[in-house]
Amino acid sequence: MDKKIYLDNAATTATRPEVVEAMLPYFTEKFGNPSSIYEFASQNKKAVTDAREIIAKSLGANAAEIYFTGGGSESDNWALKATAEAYKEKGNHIITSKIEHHAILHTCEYLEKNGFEVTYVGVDENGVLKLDELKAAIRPTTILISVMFANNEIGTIQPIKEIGEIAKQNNILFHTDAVQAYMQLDINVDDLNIDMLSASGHKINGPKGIGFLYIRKGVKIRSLIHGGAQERSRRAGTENVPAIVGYGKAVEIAMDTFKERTEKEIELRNYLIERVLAEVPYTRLNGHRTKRLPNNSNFSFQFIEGESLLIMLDMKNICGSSGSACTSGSLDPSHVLLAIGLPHEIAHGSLRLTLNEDITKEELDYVVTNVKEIVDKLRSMSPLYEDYVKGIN
Amino acid sequence: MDKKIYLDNAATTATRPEVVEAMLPYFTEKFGNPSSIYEFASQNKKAVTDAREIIAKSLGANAAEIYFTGGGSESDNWALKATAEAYKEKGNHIITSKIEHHAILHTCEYLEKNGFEVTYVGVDENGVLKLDELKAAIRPTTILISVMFANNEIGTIQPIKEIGEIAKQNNILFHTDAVQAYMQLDINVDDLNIDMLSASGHKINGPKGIGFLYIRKGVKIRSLIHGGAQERSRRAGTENVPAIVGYGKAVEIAMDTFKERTEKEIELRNYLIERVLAEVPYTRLNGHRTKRLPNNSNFSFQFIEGESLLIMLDMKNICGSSGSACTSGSLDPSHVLLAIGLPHEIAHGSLRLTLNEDITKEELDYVVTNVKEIVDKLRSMSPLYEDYVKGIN
Amino acid sequence: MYSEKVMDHFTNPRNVGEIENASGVGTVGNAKCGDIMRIFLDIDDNGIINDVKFKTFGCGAAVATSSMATELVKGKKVEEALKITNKAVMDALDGLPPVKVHCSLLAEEAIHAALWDYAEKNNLKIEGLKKPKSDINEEEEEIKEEY
Ligand SMILES: Cc1ncc(COP(=O)(O)O)c(C=O)c1O
Ligand SMILES: Cc1ncc(COP(=O)(O)O)c(C=O)c1O
Ligand code: FES
Ligand code: FES
Repeated sequence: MDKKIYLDNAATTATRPEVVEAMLPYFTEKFGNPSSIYEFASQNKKAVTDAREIIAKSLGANAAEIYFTGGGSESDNWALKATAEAYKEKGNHIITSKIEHHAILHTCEYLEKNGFEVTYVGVDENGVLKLDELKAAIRPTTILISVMFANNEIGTIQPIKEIGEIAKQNNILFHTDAVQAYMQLDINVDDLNIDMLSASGHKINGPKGIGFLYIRKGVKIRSLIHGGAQERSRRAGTENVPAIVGYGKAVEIAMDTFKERTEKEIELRNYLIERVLAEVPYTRLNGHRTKRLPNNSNFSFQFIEGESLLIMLDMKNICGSSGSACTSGSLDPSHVLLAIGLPHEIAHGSLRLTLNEDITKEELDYVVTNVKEIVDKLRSMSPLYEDYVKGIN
Repeated sequence: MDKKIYLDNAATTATRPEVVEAMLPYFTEKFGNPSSIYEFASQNKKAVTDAREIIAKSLGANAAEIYFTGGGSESDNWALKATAEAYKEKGNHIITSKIEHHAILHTCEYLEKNGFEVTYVGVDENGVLKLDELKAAIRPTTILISVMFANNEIGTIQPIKEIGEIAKQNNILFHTDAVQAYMQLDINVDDLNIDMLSASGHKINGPKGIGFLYIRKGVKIRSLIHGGAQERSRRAGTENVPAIVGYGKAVEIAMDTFKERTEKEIELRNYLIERVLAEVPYTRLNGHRTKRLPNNSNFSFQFIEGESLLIMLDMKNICGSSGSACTSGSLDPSHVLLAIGLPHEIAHGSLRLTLNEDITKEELDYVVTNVKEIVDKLRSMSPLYEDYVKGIN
Repeated sequence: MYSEKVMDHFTNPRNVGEIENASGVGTVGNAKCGDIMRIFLDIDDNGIINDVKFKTFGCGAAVATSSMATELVKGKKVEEALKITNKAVMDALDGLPPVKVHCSLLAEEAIHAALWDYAEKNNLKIEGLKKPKSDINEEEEEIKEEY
């Protein structure tokens, strides 16, 4: 295939042309600083307000509860560090999961170095949080539960409603990293008892370098980035108007297409999963079979290694990933795959393919054919496969 | 004049069309996540590397010393908080100036609440840091001196070389907020003994939501935003490739045009300053007459109030500001104008006009005419002016 | 990310496979990333390596260095083969990204392990050959990232 088949939409997505279109005037013409007093800039203030309202509406929140940030990582850092600071009188204990994104895990490690205690709750073999373990972890000093809405690697959707209820019953704040879930799943912050929620523009065909943190009214806030009075004095820095406008547009489109888009993705995803599992031996699906993000598939092919697989797929114009995009430069096997109980060598042979609604069945057929061929080829070179075959013969 | 005359370039600038042009392919076509392994994304990694090199070169730094951030405020927060954390064993004292941007001042206040001590060194009537006071403030526990390169309100350029030497002699780190100075003044981090330097894209006709922190090799670093391995594991978050590319382009252009542009701005600025001072009575220039940013002018018109002036100028299609853009929403008189010794009521009547090289003399003539008229009109309404006139008569 | 030579040896690896009744077989694993390499040597009575094959479970760099290492030792005397360092393999591949340097150690160690096996089987003592480690640990520690 000449055309590139991009199956790494969990890493980042293409910005939609309509989004770029919406942004363009705010670069060269309506470039004013929204904090300025003159008419020329007040139109930009309005543009920011409009985007904030679109986003608030998408979550069943109020516009005043949406704070724009520089991306998902900043939102995650902010939620955890601000809560730690604002509620440290109440307690120093935080609960999270073993399969969070590094933006949460490394922030927790930082907090641990600074007098906080963190419990990392485990997940079952499908990547679903163990609610019993969560309940047992609660202490009188617990100030925050932070559990991601859906996992970026294996796509598993967490029992957010149950977690929200547990948090509420125990009078503990609940933050969720919804960077992957936002606009892929239906989210209402009130129904789910969510107090804080992180999201990122570039995961939903919006621009990079923009995200938001939803903070429920009443939650005590501290700043992560101090300075000017932007974002109601909570997040300093000249507003990134073009990106905010683009983000608003991306959310608007994602809302409009929600049902059709996610249904189509689920169908395509299931087709891909079924074919791969049926046609490639010694293969397992990582993550929950049904409680998973519409666009996520993640396989482990025994006896082979992921990077080799990715490079060979790349030569066939197929873009995939082997673990979180942020860590693919690292040599450690994914902490998520280890947390669901995979042994190291099986975690090594993982492939994440995350699709979008524009992928066709024909393209997926081409992908399956190539995955099969490449896995075969790599297995024929693998000492582990050799041992296995000799062992069973 | 039908055309808007934008004289608030210190608040933000128009993104250049060439910059937008350079960014565009990275939204919809080359949208890949630079951390990904496939060829399609490695071109983006290269684009980021190229921009980093352009910026490093502009400062006489190494590419590995440039860390991209979400803007000037984040860079300032990062520099101060990271130094505080990394050097707290050495000491808990920080020195800064009374006229820093809020991104520095509010971060210092935050640090004061967290066990650090901060000395705010004063400035003379022109806004130049008092070096004697700086020297006297140094303690064995001083870990950082942070003084802005040039002030955003009154344009005064600080004696950075001298400050750098003092810092070096005393083995203290030196950070400078160069958000206003970068690409308006010649900066070489080695010549000036600068250890850390903050800058922001949108102040130099680049995009909003992007900035960088220069951190000299050898300086101990801690992250402000924890998470993925981006920016050599120092600043997490999917790289904002379009903005980074646009920033690189903006710096490239600003370097190419440097001499011609700044000379032209200085000429225009001087023309404006001289006419206003000569033709509007009871007016003073704030900031140093010559050691000032090429594009900055800042006046105080006695007996009148800034907001009224701004609105009336706006009605004549002239965009100006009365103090830092970030604070123009606030009601407090500018801390910078108070620090140079202006009484409250004079600080109130300030007007900052910051130009760019595309402004014409004719436009400035129009501005002067209107300033004169409006100041006259406001004075005729002012009880202070009435008292004054009665007093001298 | 990889040089053309690396990509060439990765996509068309030379000498993949097994040798039945090999003179020496060496398998080494890499604790750092969990990868495994196995080298088969066919050595004649004059101590010349007549044939060599490999199997590798690892990244592109691991496969390419295996392939290049087999090319470099083929036809060489045992003593010469012993002198082939990971650096020589990397140079022959026009270099590797810094994070992949450790993969080339795997190739060097696998050859040594196969030679050790050959020496043991034939009761030989080969000058300069040390008992192979079962795990290859990275020699140049990367800059430890602090958080
Ligand atoms: C001197 C100075 N420092 C910091 C900043 C903050 O930069 P940004 O708004 O891009 O975060 C500004 C501009 O607002 C500034 O003028
Ligand atoms: C679950 C999750 N959280 C946080 C992030 C960080 O988002 P960003 O890279 O936009 O900062 C990502 C994506 O990388 C993610 O998938
Ligand atoms: S009188 Fe309105 S702000 Fe002062
Ligand atoms: S062999 Fe493991 S990274 Fe190369």
